[in-house]
Amino acid sequence: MLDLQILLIFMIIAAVVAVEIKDMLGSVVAVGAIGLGLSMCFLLLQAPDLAIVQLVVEILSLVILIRAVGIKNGVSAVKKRKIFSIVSVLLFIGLFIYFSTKALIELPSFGNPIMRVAERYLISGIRETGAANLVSAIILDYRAFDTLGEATVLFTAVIGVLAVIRRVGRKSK
Amino acid sequence: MLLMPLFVAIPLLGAFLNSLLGKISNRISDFIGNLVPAILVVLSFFSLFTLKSLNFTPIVYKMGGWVPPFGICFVLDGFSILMLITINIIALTATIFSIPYMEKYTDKWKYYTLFLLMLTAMNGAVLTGDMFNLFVWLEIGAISSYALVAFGTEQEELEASFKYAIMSSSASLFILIGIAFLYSYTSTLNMADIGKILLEKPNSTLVGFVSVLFLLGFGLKSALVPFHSWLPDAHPSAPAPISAMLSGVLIKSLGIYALVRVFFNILGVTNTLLNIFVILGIISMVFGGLLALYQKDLKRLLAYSTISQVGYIIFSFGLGTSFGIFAGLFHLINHAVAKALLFLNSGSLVYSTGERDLEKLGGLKEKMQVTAATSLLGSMSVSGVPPLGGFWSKLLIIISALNAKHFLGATIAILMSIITLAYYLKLQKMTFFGILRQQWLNLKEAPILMCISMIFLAGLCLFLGLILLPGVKDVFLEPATKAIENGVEYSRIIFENIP
Amino acid sequence: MIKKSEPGMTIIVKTITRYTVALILLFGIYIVLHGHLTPGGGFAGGVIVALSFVHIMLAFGKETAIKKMSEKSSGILESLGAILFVTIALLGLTAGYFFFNFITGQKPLETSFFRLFSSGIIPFCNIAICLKVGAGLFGIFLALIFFKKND
Amino acid sequence: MIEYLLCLILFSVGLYCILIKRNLIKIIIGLGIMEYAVNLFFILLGYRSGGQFPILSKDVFAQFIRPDKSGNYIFVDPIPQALILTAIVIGLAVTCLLVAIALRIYEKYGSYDIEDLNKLKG
Repeated sequence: MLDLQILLIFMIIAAVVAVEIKDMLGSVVAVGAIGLGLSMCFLLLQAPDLAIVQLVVEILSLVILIRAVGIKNGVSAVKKRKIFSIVSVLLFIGLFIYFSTKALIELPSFGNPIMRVAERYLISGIRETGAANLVSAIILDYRAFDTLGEATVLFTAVIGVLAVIRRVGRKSK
Repeated sequence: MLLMPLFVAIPLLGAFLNSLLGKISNRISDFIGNLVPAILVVLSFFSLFTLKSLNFTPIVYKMGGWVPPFGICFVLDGFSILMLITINIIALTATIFSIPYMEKYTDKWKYYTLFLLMLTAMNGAVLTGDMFNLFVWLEIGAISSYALVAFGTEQEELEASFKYAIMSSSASLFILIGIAFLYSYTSTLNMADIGKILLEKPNSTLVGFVSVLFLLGFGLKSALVPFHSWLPDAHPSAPAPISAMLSGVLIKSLGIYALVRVFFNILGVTNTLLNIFVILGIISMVFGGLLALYQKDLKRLLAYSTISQVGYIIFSFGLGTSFGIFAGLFHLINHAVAKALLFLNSGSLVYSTGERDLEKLGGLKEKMQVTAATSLLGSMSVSGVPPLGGFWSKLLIIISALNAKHFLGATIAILMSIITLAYYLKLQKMTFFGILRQQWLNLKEAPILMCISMIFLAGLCLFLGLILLPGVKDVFLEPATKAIENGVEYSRIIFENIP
Repeated sequence: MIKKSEPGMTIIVKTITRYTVALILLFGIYIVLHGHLTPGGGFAGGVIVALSFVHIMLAFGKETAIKKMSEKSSGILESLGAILFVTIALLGLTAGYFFFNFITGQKPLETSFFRLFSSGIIPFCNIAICLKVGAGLFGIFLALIFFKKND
Repeated sequence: MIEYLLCLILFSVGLYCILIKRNLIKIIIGLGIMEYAVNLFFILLGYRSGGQFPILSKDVFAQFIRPDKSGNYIFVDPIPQALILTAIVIGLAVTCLLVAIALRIYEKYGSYDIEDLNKLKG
């Protein structure tokens, strides 16, 4: 799928820009570009549910990140980075990619997954759950317990943010 | 067995009710916060007896009524019930301890809500039989512990929580990549199903790569040495009952339990993997112990000692023999109880003196008898002084190391337990013995509720040795050892027991 | 950053938001209710609903947004949505298993396949998730955006 | 095979940013990029060439009733889509919490750089 590869290359370039750019606001906008590129990828990979959720979640996290960066002192101080740490990180990443390619060869090739369990969902999904959108059939009926965990994650994040943000932590003794 | 989903439903309902009603008064959030762990302790003992009546064949609960490979299933076997009991008992003592202790913090209901969510995550992670579900519960436990570590909103706590959050969520991402590889290779997410298919496709390099990813991910969550640097900052800065839960059960249920379940029961354990466990265990033992000697801060010393004891547990699991697994499990329980007690003691010290630095404390024995006595019991149990539980488990670890011909490991284990004894004696001397300073003259003992929970845990430390008696052993430790020892047979046993 | 004369953005943005907010809210509710027929569902719809409140706040400033949904009510709504979701799950226990689809009992009737309430608990779960996600994210947004430094 | 590699390269860019950068916001951005890459990797594994998105419409369903059950429709694998919906919202939750902690650190220290936060002795 050539169009997917072009989109992926665009996202990698945007990621490198987001990492290396000095101006903070610029890197936040670059992350926004990656998120929207990801939403495009989901559309190309026939996943409309995810495209909507990714797009909308991307907007919200962009607004929050811009608030955190603030407009005033947008430049991140440039420190002399130790060469040793860069080399060791790049070595680790090289090892990671090398071994993952050796593992990737064993996976079924791109485009034809073995769908042992998914086949049943596709065929008898609508008969057993009545939902035409099979992805929401899986989310809310076959694997509804994941979605309960999912709702709890968001609930924890809300309470966690409220706990971290509160003005005074300890009552003065 | 109808009760298994209640292990997750009750604390979840408690958390949501608490966030609804807890704002009204601290009394209500105290009540909900303590009622839920009490119910869960009763529930876990009840399910232990039902499991015993079925002589410990695993119970499989189909979530939503779907047969396992097509839906999520809960699996209750010897190892899960052992973890459930330890988690819920220590959670109950932590909530009783936090009734008076958390009065010093604002917004008590937020503390209880996050505490109950962390408890849900641990119960869910220990019970689940589905890989992605395990990842979701890991995430919930992690996110609630980030917020709880930063609950005091002081400088160090915020930095420690940020560092812990970054390391822990990148570990979760490595685990998610591992699950992605496993899903694509076996096209199922059910643990038993993955085990079955991996048996049919033996010795593939993909399983090796996925084992490395999981070792990285779960190793960071259980603070093994190369990835331990978040623990000495995160645990001391959390409120005392939370650091008791973190050191006592969170790194054990989300870290060590998941590591052992995935490697022993699903991916299958090869000799190279066992050797890696042994090496990591030894390094953690040595590293944690030596660093603990130089700590000036009370809670940082306890945090480094946690790393060292986790090293003991991983070392004994790495031996691979059933005796080694038995000793590892026994040490896991002993350390959970004793370390929770020690962190609660440090909490009561901070509550009355407000001081964590060992130099400024001294001779508190006269003023705080209960804390002094229980802290002595806890320290002696971790460092392995005879009558207490810790001695038996360290003894078993050393014996199993000798049986398994790991002489180097056995000698290091003996050396490190001497060093452990050294830094705990240092801790006792600097805080409780010695001359009493002027500023602590009018010091009073910690409130009664704190003393109750500390005395209960100290009693538990004292009588944990009895677990080795033949009658009691077969109920608690033997089924758990068999559950792990089955190894890759896990998938056949699970598929036999689907209702 | 925002000139302090009156809260919110310029007059142009305010007039536009007066019209678009209702549409965004309507679109979010559509996505939730048709979660099992068309792409989207509880999460996407909930986030869109939260974004419509965020839209009001960015355009009109905090006070008007607080009138629409104050911090206290967003907390209450969120916990109610979560409790509704867990009770739906617990109701499944009555018919056998934890998340059992007790309305259709795993055998929905063929005639109702493409209708609105065709698949048992799925629409109600979607509504519960939308409540929770919408109120929760709005609560996060309120806390993060209007977090004033005390010095 | 190339798509998987490009996705893993995107993951390593995020990993590089976390391990090297000193600024708190850059680290949060690095974590976000890693999450995007892992979500994309999961969906790439579930793609079926020539497949259609797994939502049945009336006419597609009409073909379903035919004896050979699935007609000539090939669908994409729906399971990764269900899992990644969860992973995206987990990513949002972690990002919100990290931004909240970073805001509080910024309030206490006046800067986002790790060098000033020298209290950590890992």
